[in-house]
Amino acid sequence: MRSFEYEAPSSLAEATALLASAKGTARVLAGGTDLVVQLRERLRDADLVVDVKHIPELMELNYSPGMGLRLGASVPCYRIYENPDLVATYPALIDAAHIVGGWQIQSRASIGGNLCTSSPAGDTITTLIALGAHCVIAGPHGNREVPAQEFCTAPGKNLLQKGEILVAIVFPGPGQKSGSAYERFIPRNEMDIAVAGVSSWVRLDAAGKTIAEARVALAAVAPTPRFASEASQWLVGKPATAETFAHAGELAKKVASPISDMRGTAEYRTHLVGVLTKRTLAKAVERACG
Amino acid sequence: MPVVFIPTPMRDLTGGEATVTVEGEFVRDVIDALDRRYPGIKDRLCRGDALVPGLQVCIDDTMTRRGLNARLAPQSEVHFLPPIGGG
Amino acid sequence: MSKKTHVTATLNGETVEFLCEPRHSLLEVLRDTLQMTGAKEGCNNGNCGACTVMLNGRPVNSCLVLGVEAEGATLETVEGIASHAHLHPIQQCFLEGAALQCGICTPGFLIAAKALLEQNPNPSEHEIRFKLANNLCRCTGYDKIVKAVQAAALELQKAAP
Amino acid sequence: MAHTEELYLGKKSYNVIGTRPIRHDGADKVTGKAVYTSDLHLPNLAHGKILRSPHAHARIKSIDVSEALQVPGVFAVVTHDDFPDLENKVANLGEAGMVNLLELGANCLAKGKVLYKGHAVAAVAAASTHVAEEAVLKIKVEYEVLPSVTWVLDAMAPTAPILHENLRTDFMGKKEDKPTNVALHLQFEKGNIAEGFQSADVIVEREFKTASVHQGYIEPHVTVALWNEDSRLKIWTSTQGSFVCRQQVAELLGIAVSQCVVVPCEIGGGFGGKIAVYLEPVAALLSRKCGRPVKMSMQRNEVFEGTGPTPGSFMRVKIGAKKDGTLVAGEAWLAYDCGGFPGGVIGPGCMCVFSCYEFPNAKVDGFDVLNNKPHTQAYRAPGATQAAFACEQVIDELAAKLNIDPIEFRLKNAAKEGTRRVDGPVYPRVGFIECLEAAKNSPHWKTPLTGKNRGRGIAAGFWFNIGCASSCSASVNDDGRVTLVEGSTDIGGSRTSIAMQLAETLGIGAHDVQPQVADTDSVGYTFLTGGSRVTFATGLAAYQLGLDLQGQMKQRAAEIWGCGADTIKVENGNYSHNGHTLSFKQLAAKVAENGLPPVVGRASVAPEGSTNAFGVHIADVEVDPETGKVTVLRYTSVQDAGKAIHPSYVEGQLQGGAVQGIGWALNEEYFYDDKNQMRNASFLDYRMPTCLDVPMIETIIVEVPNPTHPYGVRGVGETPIVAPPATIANAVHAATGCRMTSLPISPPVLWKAISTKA
Repeated sequence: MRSFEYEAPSSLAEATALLASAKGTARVLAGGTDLVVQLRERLRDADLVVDVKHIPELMELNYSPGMGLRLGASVPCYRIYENPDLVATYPALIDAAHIVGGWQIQSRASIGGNLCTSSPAGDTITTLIALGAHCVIAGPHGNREVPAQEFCTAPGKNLLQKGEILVAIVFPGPGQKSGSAYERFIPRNEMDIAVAGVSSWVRLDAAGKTIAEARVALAAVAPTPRFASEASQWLVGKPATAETFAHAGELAKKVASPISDMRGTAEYRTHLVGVLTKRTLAKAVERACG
Repeated sequence: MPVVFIPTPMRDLTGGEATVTVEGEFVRDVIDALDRRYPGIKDRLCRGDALVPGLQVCIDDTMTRRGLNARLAPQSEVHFLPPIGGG
Repeated sequence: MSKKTHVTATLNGETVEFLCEPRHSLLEVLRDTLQMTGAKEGCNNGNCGACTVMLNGRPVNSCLVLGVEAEGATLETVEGIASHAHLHPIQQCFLEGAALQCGICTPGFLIAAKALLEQNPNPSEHEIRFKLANNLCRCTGYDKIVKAVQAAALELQKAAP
Repeated sequence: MAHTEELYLGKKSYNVIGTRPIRHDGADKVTGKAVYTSDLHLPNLAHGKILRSPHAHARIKSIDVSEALQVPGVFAVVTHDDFPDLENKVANLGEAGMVNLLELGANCLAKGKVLYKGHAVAAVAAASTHVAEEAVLKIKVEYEVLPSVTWVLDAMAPTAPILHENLRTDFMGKKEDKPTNVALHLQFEKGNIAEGFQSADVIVEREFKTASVHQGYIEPHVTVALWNEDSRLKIWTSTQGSFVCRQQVAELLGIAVSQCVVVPCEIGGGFGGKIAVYLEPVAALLSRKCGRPVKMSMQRNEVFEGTGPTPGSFMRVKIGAKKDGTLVAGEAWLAYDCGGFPGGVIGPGCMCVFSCYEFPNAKVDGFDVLNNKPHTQAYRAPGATQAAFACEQVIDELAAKLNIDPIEFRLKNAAKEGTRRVDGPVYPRVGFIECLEAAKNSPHWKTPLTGKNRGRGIAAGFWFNIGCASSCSASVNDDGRVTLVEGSTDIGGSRTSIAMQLAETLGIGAHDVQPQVADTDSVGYTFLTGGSRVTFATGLAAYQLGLDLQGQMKQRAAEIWGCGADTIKVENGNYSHNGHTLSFKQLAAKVAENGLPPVVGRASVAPEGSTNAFGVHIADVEVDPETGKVTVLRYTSVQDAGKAIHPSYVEGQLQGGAVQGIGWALNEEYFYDDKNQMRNASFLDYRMPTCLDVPMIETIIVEVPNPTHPYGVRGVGETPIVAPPATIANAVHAATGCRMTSLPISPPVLWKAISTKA
């Protein structure tokens, strides 16, 4: 591993100043489960590593039924799935947090880190998109907020500018009669990268029979995680039935433009989008009906 | 007398014979006797004073590492096989 | 080479101090600087679990933690599992159940399994397999490891007040 | 050995054998105290790193190390030129095979050409691994990139890029005259296949492919070498065979074997992959150059890309049978790759493809084929798993076509004592029929499998038991405990199985023997841990050692009692004469009290190899037809162990082999891109099974004693991996109707097959 400097600031201002003024490349260290590997394998380099785990805003987990969830960017996965409130309200987030690497990884890896790694296959990113989350970004010139679906711009790239730091992810309250689910396809049962992944969120009408609102997002089938807008819009007003889910899967496939690689062929991945959309919608609806 | 099983690729030298019965107390003797009957066969089986690398003698059902010095019983079968290692 | 940082941490109940460069992983620090070689390196990128240690009460891959991050932390390694010259029930169950062959993955499994049983004293077979999925073993086929964890769970429940 | 057979064979009850004592090294291994090579810290230690080829095939035009030498903290740099002139000489490593030194040296550090991505080119020793790593990046290598080939059939094509210009195909002594990548062509024939197939009522012929897979031991290769000023070389290393390592290193460095001592540290898995040397000679060269001990360890990607996987293969198998299920003819054409250097495992592949059955007529052709992959190495029953994947699926299909139960079909044709193998020899007493019967009577087979998309498969496997030299020695302590020194590196609990055989022979407890694995200066020559030989051959040495110690103890007792040694009776460790009885422990104490010469024994053996162990596996799977993913629901491994010395560790071998085989069946593969570069050289992407991927593995140990071992032991380490891929494939066929002829049966492949069929 190349040599680098290390700082562990305790305030956002200090962190953004360090990042903005760094000579050479500065990298943010949250759980380190991606960054340390990338530095070691020289896939990325760093002259300065800024450990943000001592900044209170990044370690904050704040949920209230009215306000929704504010999730500090560096909160490790286990704090999410060990939180009973979140288990009940954001099941897709729980699904995803549970399968980011193994248990040891989840002690360190964070949703914010997963987002900033900006892998097309990032397990939690589609969930943020499906749940309609926003990203809170701090920079030398103040804060800004962007929808999660706009955050990633290319494989490994995102819209963070020099000196900027992802502070938190804000989730709207889940809403009545809503449910969500994330499912990825991997050849093993754990410890794997998604061949394809789908997050679905639905809100049902009062009778619980018809889909009032839906958001479907796809992983590992495009250069960035994708919001399947056509499928999501089409679902509105449709009965919550297997036929509906299957058709939504067909529509979601249109958004997929995967590559063929060691994880699967483009044809296979596109096919999986259909399967996983169908399955996650069914599960989301089941959860919505509670 | 020991029976030598001729490896298939060497049967061009034995006129197609798959087994040949020859006199010999040791593998070395048997190969010499074979070579007298089928000239050229020793060249295929031996390099210098040893079996060619990549061949091993099997006497009856026993793989032996004694090579040309392996002793034969009167009714022994002699096979020339690839060596078996293992993981 | 960047300057070394002074770090103070608690390791298996004792205060330790060490100097390390920012690029040194916690695994390197433990093994090379502190000479605690119980944690093993199998892949050095978080995929095999052989380097699992406890960091502030959570199991982590020490190859993915920087040594400098351990400032003020509480660490536990396989060397700290047995106490007062007695093996911990989980160690005893691994031995009695022949849950190891070459032994290289064993320290990581022991740490992960102990953490699991502390969190969930009565895990199902699926829960055991799910939580241990970040620990690779190539020798045993996992059968005897899972059974040893089940046996240890029973032992610990018997011992519990 | 006739007398030992009479003494022990068929004996049903033992005091120690068959029990399950805690292994002697157990406490060390569960407390983190066991010393693996990587755990060594020597004074003044330097750290080495290797520069590896980024290309699959290239000529090395020049290597410039000058900048690397300028990096502060760098002590030495070596390339192939630092080896002494290596002859094109073949070193006989016993049954590990013949090793061409020139090729072995060129694999450790490339000579003139790189033959695969990851091929070692140069090495640096420095003050730390980080410095060494930086220096390695400063070595400038100029390559002329050459066309490359990784698929075995492509490599056999006349237009294929040639790896070794001077290589000619060897057809068992006959040489072809054109440059080629086919290093070896083997052929075996029995009876007349043309007539055989003519008499068949049903014939099945299929083609099969398998990908390269790696042994996947969790401990990467690691070594420490210290070349002292007195010319003595000391090597601590992770090896399956300290003596075989010593021989390779000495030959490569041009020194006498006795000038080199190899200390086998605890070893974190091998499975055949830690026999050939990689780092050891390089670390030695670096140590000589810099005058310090040098430690070198591989990163995981280096293990995948720079050490030997088992071959990828193409196979065609054709089998004919009569309506009543009698096999009448078999034909196999097997091409196995061997990577960048000749000498793969096609030999045993050919010998195993039909080894489970009685074939009146058969022919096997085998080809050892060079291509631009790392040089293949043994992996548990090397060559047999691929062959079984092919043969056992054709057998399955034949049984189905003839509407005969697959176990009954196998029973009808099973190899047994007197069966002549296709490669010639006749089987002695073997236990295949017993294994099939045990499978048939198993709870698994007797429980019907129900449910959608589910299927049950069965397959058989066979492997040898190689024998070879083993030595050990022991001394009897005053307290009656015996200190055993042996030379078989212990990968999976073998020091206990050896100690148990000594304890049984002496009539003492398993924990009254304290075993240790010694270095090459401290124990007699002992061949490697592999070939399912240790519990068999080193166990035999321990038995002989027991007889030696027992003889000496009798002599001491005779001195104490003033009688002739031959009048002393020994039973269950008690020595008696004329109404006096001393236990082994009491007698040991008396030896010391009376100032008699200490009892120190030794034994060395070199048993010949034998045909050996059969196994039968059963798997239940469920297939997700929408994704092609296979879940293994239930798995049983049945195997003939001859006599299980420590049943827990026999079960462990069966279970571990089964899960490795399941990984091979379903997901593991070297995935090459269009530049012939491996894309998945990590434990994340090379998907070995995690514990969440497999069920409990049920085991049934069959015991048909091996007539060539006093306790009837058959080695058990390798057979367990032979049957699983075929077993899983047969189960997948039962679940889906798709006959999967290529490995791995990964989800995309199976999904494609299912969707194409539908």
